[in-house]
Amino acid sequence: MMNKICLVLVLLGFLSVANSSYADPESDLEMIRQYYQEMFPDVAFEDYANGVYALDENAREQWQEIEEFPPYEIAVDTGEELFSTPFKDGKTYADCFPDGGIGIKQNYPLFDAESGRVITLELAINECREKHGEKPLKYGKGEIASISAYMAYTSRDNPVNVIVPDDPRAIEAYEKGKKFYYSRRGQLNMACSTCHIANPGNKIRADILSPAMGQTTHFPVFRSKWEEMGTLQRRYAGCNKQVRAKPFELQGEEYRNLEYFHTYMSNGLPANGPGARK
Amino acid sequence: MFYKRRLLLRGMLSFTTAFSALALMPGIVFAKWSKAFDADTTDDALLGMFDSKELVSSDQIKFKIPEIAENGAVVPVTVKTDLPNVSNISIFAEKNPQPLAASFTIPEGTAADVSVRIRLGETMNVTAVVKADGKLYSTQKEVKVTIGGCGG
Amino acid sequence: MTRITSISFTLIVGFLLMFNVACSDAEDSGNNKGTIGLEQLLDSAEQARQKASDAGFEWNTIQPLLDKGRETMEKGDEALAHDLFSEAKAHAELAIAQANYADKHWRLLIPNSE
Amino acid sequence: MKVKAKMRKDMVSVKLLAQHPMETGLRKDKETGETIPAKFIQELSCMYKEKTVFIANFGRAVSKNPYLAFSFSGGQKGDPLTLSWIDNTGETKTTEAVIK
Repeated sequence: MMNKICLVLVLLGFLSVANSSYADPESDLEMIRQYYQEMFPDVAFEDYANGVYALDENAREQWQEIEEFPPYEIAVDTGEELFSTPFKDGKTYADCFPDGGIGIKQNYPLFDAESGRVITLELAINECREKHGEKPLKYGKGEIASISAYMAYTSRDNPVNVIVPDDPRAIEAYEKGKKFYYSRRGQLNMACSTCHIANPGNKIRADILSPAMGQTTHFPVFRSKWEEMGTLQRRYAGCNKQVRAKPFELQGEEYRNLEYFHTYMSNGLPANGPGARK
Repeated sequence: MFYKRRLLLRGMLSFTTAFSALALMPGIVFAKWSKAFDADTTDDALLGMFDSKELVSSDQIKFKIPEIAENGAVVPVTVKTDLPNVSNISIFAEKNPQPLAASFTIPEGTAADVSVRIRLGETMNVTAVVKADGKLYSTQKEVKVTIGGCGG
Repeated sequence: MTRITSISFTLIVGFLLMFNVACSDAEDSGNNKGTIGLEQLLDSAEQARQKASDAGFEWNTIQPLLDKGRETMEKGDEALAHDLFSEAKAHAELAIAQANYADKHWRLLIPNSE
Repeated sequence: MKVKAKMRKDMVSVKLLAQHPMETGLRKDKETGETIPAKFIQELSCMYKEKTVFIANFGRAVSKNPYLAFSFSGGQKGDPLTLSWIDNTGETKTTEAVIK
């Protein structure tokens, strides 16, 4: 009974959204590709996977120097070791994922019809641990970033393939992430889109802004500023703080929905994580 | 100088962990090391390293360093030269608290072509010095270091 | 160029809003002096913060202002504590306004939306 | 140390990443306000068949987890290389790598 009421409410919510100029995910994708194509006619589609380096030649050269021996390689090694170390019950991460967890990063985040939630790779890693009697890892950096880095490394060059199924709950999650991306927040009254949709290629203080499309492909990243690895949601928290908004809990509903919408925008681009950033 | 160093190194290699004989070594290495690396001006660092600060500006040194550093904590540098008989390549960052950033000994048979990543505290001139045939050749570039705090 | 203008516009609007609230608060700051008034003010600032938080639009400036205000209050500087709580409340109210605006108009930021 | 040694024509190209904090001794701990003591690699060397083929001396300005690239002649595919560093506190690390 309760479930039915919930479903009706969700559907009503969905309908009201649909009434106010709702665009389905495929149309969003088409719009955003065309939008950037017009903004940067010289940038090839695949190059968006390189973030700001698709737009800034000077920075690109330095990044390529770093890529000669990227600092994330250490995390990939550590991640591989952690990934293949059995849990107390003898199982490993490979038992929790399709294809033994190899070459699957491009499908995350995914919508889980059973639980009705968006599942990010990091959430799946921790739920796997808990299923096999291990304590969850702290989100954002450290071991979880290393494991995620290794899994991303095995998925390189696979095209990002986030699916929003025809399920009102999935569409609602996508819409919530979209609303987050386009809502001004914090004392600086800036939305994610203020910088990364309206202003890529322009400078904010001394930094050139990256386009939204392609921002997620290379995560987790080794950021020189952090001097270590961090996950996409760690970066979300940093961005929120920079506009002086209170960040949300990592892997809470808000950031998972945001990651869902945000990553969907990069569909079709090559997954190229882990990455190195300034 | 080389001979002594090599002996030290060989001694070092026979131990894989840090104890006993190693405790004596840093002192010896350090004496030579500190004179140049602790100097707080480029001139003193040059004197400490080469016993000379006479530099000949050369266009035969290929010095690759960004004009604008993405992040001052990680600035990629490559120094390469076709000058003959190179024995040392050193990098001086003039406004760092200690200008000598790194010094590379190039034995015969090793290419005069090295890459490293260094820290620059602010916008400054960075000088690559090459010792070839006993003479010091140099080239200089300005690197702008900005404090963005946002990007990436 | 137009893109740069839009970013400056955002900032200017933000600052103007802040300025307005700061001004209007400065006017009534003289009326509510005294510990009872101060605690009421703290309560209302805390409630506003909670409301902004529930809406998902809390600023990270609010809690530090409240913390500093409490500290100041304990030290006995009620005038400064009053100003800090007022500031916190003003920030929280702006955050609530921001949340309400976003609920109604967030789609305006989508490219090609009219 | 993570080392990649490869034959490129007649030269052995060596690239490495050493895991080391490279503390300058100038930084303060954000929480305690105390100065973090200096800890940085002073010398990193590469030996091939009992011969030192490269020595790097570092100051405090070399980035955390130092990266180096250099190349030398006379190496053979399949041969081992020995790389070692020593830092200002006397700690050392030695890594063997095979030329590919």
